[in-house]
Amino acid sequence: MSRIGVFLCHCGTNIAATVDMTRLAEATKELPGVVYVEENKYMCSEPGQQAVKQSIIDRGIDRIVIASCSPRMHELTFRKMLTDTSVNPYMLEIANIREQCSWVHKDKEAGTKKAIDLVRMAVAKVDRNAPLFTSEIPITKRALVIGGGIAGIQAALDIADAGFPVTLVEKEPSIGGKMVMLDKTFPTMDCSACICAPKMNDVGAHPNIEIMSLSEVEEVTGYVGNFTVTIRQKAKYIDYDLCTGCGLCEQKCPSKVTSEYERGLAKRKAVYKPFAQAVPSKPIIDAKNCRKFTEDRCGVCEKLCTVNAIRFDDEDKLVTLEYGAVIIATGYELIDWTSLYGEYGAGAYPDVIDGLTFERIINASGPTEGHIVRPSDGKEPKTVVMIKCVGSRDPHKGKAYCSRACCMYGAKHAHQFLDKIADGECYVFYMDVRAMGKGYDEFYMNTLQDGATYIRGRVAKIYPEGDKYICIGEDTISSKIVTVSADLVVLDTAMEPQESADAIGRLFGVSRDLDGWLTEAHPKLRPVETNTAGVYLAGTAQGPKDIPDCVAQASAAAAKVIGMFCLKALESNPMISVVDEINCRGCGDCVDVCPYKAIAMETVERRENSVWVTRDIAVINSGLCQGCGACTASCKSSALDLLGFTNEQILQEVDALCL
Amino acid sequence: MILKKEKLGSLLDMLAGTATVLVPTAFNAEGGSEGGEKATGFLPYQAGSAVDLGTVKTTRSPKDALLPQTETLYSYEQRGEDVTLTETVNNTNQILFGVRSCDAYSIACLDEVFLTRTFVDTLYYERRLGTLIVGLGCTATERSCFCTSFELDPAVAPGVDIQLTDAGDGYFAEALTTKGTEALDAWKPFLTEGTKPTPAELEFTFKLDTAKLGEQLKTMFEDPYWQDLSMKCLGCGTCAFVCPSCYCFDMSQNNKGSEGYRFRTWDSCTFVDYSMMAGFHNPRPTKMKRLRNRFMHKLCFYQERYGNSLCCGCGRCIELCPVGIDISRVIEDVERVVAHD
Amino acid sequence: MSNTLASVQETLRQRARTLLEDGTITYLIGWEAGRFEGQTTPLILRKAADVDRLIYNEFCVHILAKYPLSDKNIEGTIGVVVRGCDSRGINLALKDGQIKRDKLYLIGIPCEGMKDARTGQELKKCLQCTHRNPVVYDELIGDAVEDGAKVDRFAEVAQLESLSVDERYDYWAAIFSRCIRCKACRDTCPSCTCRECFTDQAAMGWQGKETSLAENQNYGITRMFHIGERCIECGECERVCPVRLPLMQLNRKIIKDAYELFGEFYAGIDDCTPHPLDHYLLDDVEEFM
Amino acid sequence: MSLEQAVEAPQKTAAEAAEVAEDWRPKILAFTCNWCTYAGADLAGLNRMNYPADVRLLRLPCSGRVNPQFVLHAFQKGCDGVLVCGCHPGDCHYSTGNYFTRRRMLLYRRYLEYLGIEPERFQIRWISGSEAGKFRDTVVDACEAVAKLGPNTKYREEGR
Repeated sequence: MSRIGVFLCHCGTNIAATVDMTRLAEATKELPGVVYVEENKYMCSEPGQQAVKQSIIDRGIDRIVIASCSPRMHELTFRKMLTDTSVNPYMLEIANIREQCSWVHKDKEAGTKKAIDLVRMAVAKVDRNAPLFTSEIPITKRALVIGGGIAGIQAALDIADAGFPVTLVEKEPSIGGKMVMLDKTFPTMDCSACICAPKMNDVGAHPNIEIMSLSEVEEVTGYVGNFTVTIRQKAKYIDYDLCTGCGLCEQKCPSKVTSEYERGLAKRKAVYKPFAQAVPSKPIIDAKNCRKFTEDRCGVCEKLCTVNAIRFDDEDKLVTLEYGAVIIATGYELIDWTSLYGEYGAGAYPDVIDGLTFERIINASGPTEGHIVRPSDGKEPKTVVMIKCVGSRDPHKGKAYCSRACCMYGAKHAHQFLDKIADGECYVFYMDVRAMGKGYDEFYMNTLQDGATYIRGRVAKIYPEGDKYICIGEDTISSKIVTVSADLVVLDTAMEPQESADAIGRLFGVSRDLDGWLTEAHPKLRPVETNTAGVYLAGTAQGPKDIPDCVAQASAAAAKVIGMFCLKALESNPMISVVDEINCRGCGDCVDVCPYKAIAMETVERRENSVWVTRDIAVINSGLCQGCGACTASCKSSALDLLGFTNEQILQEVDALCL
Repeated sequence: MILKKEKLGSLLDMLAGTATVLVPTAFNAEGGSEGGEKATGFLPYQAGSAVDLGTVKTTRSPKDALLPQTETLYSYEQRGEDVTLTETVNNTNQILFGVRSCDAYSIACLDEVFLTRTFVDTLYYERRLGTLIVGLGCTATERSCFCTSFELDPAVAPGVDIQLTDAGDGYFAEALTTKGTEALDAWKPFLTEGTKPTPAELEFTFKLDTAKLGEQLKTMFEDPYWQDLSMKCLGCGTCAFVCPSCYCFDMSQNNKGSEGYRFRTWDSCTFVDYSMMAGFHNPRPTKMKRLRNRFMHKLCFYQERYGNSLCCGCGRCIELCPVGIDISRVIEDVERVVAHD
Repeated sequence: MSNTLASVQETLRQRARTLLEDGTITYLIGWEAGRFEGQTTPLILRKAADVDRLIYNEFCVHILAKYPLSDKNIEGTIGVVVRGCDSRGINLALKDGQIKRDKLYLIGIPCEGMKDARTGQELKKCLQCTHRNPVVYDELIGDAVEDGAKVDRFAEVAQLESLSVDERYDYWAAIFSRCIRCKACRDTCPSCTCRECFTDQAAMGWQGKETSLAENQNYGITRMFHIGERCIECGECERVCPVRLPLMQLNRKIIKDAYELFGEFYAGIDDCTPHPLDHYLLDDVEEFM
Repeated sequence: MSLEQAVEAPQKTAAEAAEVAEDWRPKILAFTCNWCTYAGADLAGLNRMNYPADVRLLRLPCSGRVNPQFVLHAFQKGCDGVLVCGCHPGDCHYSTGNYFTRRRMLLYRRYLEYLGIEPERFQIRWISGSEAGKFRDTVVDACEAVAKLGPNTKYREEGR
């Protein structure tokens, strides 16, 4: 008979407030197999855990039920607690009587009755638990970082500095992401190049980092410590081993194309480096616009190239490598405000631009060498209007969330504008100024002192008048209608996830929230981890944030990876499927449904009824199996069962619920 | 005394007042899926139920009334440390009306097993005491009937309390036991004077010589005949469950939290787990061993212990075996196999 | 038309004799006459001399697909006479890895439909049969016949679907109350090849041994769902049921729904396509958002 | 085959359900996948949402683990309603678990309805980890629907 100890947590008053603990304790004492019931203010606290350990010794308990908060919160804590007791960490069940009972049912009578049911279910299940033991999984000590923005760069550098090889995959021709496009960064007003460029060069020169530019992850199999990742390296049409990056081909290339990097403000060639300080600092050929491909003419670059590094016959290459850990840093994109805000001209007015375009204009290495000019006529604008929260905090037309960084880069733009344009006027329409970082509010105060006029209200409409733009808004503080005729309008638009993040999330089993941001395991407990072991998040892929947070999160994710690589081996998940050989008829249905290809059919020799018989049975690779249980539901004769969630345990739980 | 056929309904109504009257009735109103095939059994009589005394043999035998397919042995309840057991008491008061000779012979076999040889099965005993069996002589045979091969007389059912013999427009009722005579008094108002008619001459499609069957079977225990025969067998339980004389049962329990009951339910020796023991040891692991055991028990082992064959020749298993394994052909084959080697 | 039953039987006997004599097959699984007129029973023919016992007439109602499975470790080869339904059963056994193809020698016979010995009418399962020509064979006796069901296979299901929920429950409760749990439907079904059936796993908790209504329902409903989406519609379960339960109305419902949801699929047409529930399409019908 | 005769089965189940204790509340079992719906339910708790206390969650690693036999077992042992919840297709933590669940449950739901179980009693819903509101609404609707239907007497073992 099992000797079950049940520990009821008050969780302060979180549970005790709407669940009658004494009545719950009385009812629990009646349950078959229960030999000891104890109530405690905080089970997860040190005294709480100590009480459990002590009662295991005093009363010879061999199974534990803890009625407390969600197992997703402290199942790991209580399992760790059991490692130094005589009870196997998996002889434990948790009844969730907080998030799914006391917090959601005001009526104490109904709440108590439900709590009793939940505890009875947990006791019935733990009665059928069996001790489980972990086994060791080897770790491939190489990391994969997806996304070459500042977050990816920082993470790659930290891991490489710790001595582990890293592959940095970037979809664009060069790493650098959005940060490298910026002019200055708040709050210190360092120029972005002074921070980003050196890091990019470190990455470029680092012996442990291999950059795969113009590449995307295509296929992933395996699990933590042993991911097998196939990466598609798109054709660059240039042999990087020979190319010296001299740029001769770029000069002579006849076809001009609008540069995505310069956000349409300038042109680039068909063979191009996106920007001067690009890393890898070698050009690629844009097949869609290169006349050799489109009209089979030209080929100037091939003729001129001194080291003949041009390869028109280049093709995509598929590289498959083993990785122990993955950091997803796919970054963000600004929303396409033109399709959302017709009242701001829907993109028809050339001088109504978004923040990144303004960054290119103000950037010294930008198309205008840092002179603030209007994209339409190149004249210097005297009056600029900046509109905040365009698409953010706007659940009806755009995104419901706040994009966090725009208040600060808005203030930065105002400061830079007033700095560069002598008698410039800068009007900033805002809803709330969110400057909550270190030195942020002081930065905002300086901008006010520079003479920026902050008007609390949204701009309702912009329409051109002559070469000016009339912005009509309402100042909600003085509740007066305000019209400003501006030469230039900068919209601080909302951030949204990179379009490729959805596919990356699907490949690694990382779910996305309603807005498409990759979901972290737990906002406070495990902010940089995901629910897929061995896959971590860094930067704006996880949600809008500014550069300081991105870098901090990147180093945190890198620390997690380095932490894992320092282990000799990983502990495997013991809650995996097992095959009852006698009962397996070898039909192979389970092989079709296993997402991890963890089941294989094997021909075996068995002695049955005193006759040697050869037959096929299913065999499970305990390393690959992640314990999802899909095979158990496809096996008609229940030859496959999932440890920790066996058929018997589940049926016992259902029976207990219905008593 | 003669019971006129038109009085049968009112007799049954009267009897139904005193006890549960089980009469042959079709229970699948919609008939079988294969056209008009009817499935019949001994169902409690209610006014207006489709009584069908014409059925030569019912699909479900009267065994149901004495050894129900599932029967609770006792129930238990645990309160804290102590457990209380409560026995099941079933005061049966039923009349099996229209039992053929083959079924009556089978009931006699069940009586041997459950009531004799030192151990008396109390549940069966109570039921048997509370049961009045009214035999009904056959007036027709089906192709698979071969009760005469076991020296049974289709007109007189062994061990019945009252024997009815068809007399054209009525049934001649005679009491064969004291219980029968008492019961017959109650029938008086429905009976009229009449002489016992000579039972109709029935012709059977075949008759087998089963005299030396037992010994012959013993000699062919290791014969490969059983291997080919068992290849056809599916290992289902149809033959055992429709057979009027099969009595094997399995025991299990159904518990709900800290209370429940233990029950017994029919088992078939052809099932894989019939003789499965703890640790997956099975003395009869293959279909051949199980099927051979079925025929050996029916025609040889039972005879060694009780003196008569356990097969009454009703032919239900011949009709209903999914693959047409025919006990009468097996009996014929025994002649051929034994003569051969 | 050389398909007259007599000529087919004659050719079958000659072929059986030659195959047995030259050792291509160790034995042939076919039919032989039973004791009564019109009654047949499966035959294991080992010796060429007994070939006259082998028959082929309009009462060969048994499906032979499952018999080779009880001798799957045979050294030699098993000859099996296969019509449309048997051949689909053999394909199912091959797909589920229950026997190796090289252990079988399949003699295909296009089937005109079998009759019930008592009523003389064509069996309902043959009227509803969609594949009369064998789908897998090593040799064929007789010309191909026209495929396709002669009557609507889903008529009864549609009629039942028209009833109300309560009426349907009562209908099925009445049926399952008659089940005697003899397991003939399971043991004759070509797709039911588990070594230990869930209904015998009382310890695990799936099913008790009691023949109460609830247990009968659990047995009947669950077994039919296990094989419903891979049912070859051979109608054996209904034919062998001693208490005449209309079981084909259960699997036909699953097949009808599977057609609507996942597209038409005939189980056992080949021995490699995964069963409907063992694969998926990204754009499957979505009803649960 | 005459359906009408077979339909008036001996015990009239619907009539018996008439006299029901007033304080009767439906007992609903929800099979929830650990990564999405269970997290959604926890989030509903974190946000102190409110829903009837008639539902009990049974945590499983994935909705793919839900064997249809569990559902029938729940009805037989005395549940009045069963919910099967999982991640949105494409979001499964084990990548393909819920694709198989979707197919299985599409068939099983129609099958049980054909066998006489009211569709409101057996529902399947995809609820992600962040859709606390959708979880609460699903539970509220299910409790209401099942309460309206009354206790389930179909396929139920006697004495349960």
